[in-house]
Amino acid sequence: MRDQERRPAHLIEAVLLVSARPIGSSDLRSATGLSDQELESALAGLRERYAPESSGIVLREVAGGHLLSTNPACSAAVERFRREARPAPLSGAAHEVLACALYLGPLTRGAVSRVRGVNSDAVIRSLIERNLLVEVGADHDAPGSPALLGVTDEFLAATGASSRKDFPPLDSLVTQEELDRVRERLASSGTAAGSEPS
Amino acid sequence: MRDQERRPAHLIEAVLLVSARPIGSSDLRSATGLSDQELESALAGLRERYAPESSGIVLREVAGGHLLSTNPACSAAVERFRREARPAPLSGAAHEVLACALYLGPLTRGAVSRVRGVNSDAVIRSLIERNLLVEVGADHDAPGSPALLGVTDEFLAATGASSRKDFPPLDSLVTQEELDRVRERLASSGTAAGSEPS
Amino acid sequence: MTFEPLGRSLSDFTVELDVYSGPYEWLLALILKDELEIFEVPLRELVESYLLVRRPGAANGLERDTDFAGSAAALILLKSRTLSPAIDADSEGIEDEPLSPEVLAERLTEYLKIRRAAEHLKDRFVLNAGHYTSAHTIAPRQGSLSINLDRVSLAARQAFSRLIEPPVRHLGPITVTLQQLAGIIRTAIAGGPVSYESLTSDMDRMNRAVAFAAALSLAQEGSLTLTQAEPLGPLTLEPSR
Repeated sequence: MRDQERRPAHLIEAVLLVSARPIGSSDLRSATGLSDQELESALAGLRERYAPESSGIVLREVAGGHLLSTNPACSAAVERFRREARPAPLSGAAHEVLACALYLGPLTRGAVSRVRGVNSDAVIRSLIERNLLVEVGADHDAPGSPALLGVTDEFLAATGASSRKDFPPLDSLVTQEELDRVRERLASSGTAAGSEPS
Repeated sequence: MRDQERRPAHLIEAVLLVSARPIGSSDLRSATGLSDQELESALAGLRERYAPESSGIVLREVAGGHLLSTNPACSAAVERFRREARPAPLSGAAHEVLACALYLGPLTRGAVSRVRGVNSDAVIRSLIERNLLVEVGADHDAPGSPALLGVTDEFLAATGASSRKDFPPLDSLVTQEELDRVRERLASSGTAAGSEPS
Repeated sequence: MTFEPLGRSLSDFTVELDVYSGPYEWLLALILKDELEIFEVPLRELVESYLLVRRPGAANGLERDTDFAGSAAALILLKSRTLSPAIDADSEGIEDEPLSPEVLAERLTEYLKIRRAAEHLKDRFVLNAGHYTSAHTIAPRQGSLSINLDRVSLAARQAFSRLIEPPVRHLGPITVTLQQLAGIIRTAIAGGPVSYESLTSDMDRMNRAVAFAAALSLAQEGSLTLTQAEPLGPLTLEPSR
């Protein structure tokens, strides 16, 4: 029985229970003293044990680590227990700002506003408040060294991404056809009329 | 699969994950909406799933409730993780709350929120948990005598400061006009202590 | 006729949209205060909801229709301006120069990509919602946290210099300063035609938006004429003859 108690998967389970943040493989290894191989095979077993189909607690690979969390299928019970409503969904503007930071960042507030064509300071502030956006440095080449914004690990966890590379490339999101349509529309509208006989 | 996802045991597991304190049967019932019988049979299944022989996470019956905790057989790994885990870095919001307590404190939760312009309760809660903020008294002039918050010695230690005097004076950071505005906000929150920044 | 009635006669008109549900006049306030992006408001649905509750036979029916038409027109104008990039001269780093069609096309292309990426993100957020983490966490080792002193100073500067606008979500009746801005416009055009750009050059984003609505309402009332030689070209306000 002692052997069973010390099974690699148990050590990992115990460590995962006490963290609300994703734990990277190297931290798991050094806490449990497991080898790479032991860790991998134990994690494979745990992925099954804590799969959404078979458990109210699920094992996720997010933000570069492993994290236990509740199964969304059970979220209503959790929210009732905590007497907490689910946080309000983000606005379209907030998604756009996050997309800027994810794909074009780190970038300044001014750069976000320039891309979106509207002042985005209020949205940025609320995203920083929600821990989805963070100041990661400063643009020292610009006057006043404005802060540079990037997405956080919480953002990765909230989108179920294991890393920034987990998102489709920006160019793949828009088809050439769509881009052509934009140009056409622009040409036929008054704005670009000067360059294009209508 | 939907049925399986909603299996009584899953709901209970999820709720147990988000509580660090034992949950009584009646609270479990009201959160999950399960009947007495369903609850009992689901708990019997979970006792097996989370038995010390078979899991690093164990289900315990303590203080009249149900609680998940780490298997004592895994405590060495948990302890190593605790020693090695780097604490989560503080967010921008957390820095602002600490700055409020440092420069304007002791002050109430309401006063912090008023100065920052956003509700800061969640940030304050996590800073208290992290031992960086502490309740140092109560504002007896305000209705309900809300607690007054100040920074801890741990905070000073974490910044490498030997005392508050190591921080730049407030008037070197903001203009008189800005300072007046902040004082106005403090005054309107009815905090006697906060209205006299030290 | 004054500007009082704008919105007031519509005080019982509530809307149910994906992005907002509640009184129409609060919706206007939220948009004007930048709390809600005009981009997200489906104007067509808005018009449809109004048509459902329209009361042509009521005593103030005409007034209601006029108010709604006026405010909806202002929203459409605002939305069209939002769609055209780089109009916000008052925000840092945003130039106010006219853009060449090539640059404009490039910007719109970039924006379109971001817009698509945002939609993708939205789906991912929805798909991943409802994951709550463990509450059984252990406190990290004492003394291992390091806080940067400069970062605290910076945070103090940010927290104490922030201009805080009163929250509008709890507002009862809205207090948009249409009337005040109408007064400013009346005074400005008393001496002759004025361009919208010069009139609003010193104003912040919100005041510009309100000035827009005020100018439209004045035009609707017949107090002034709005002329725009070309689409998206300069807008001129002149006293009605």
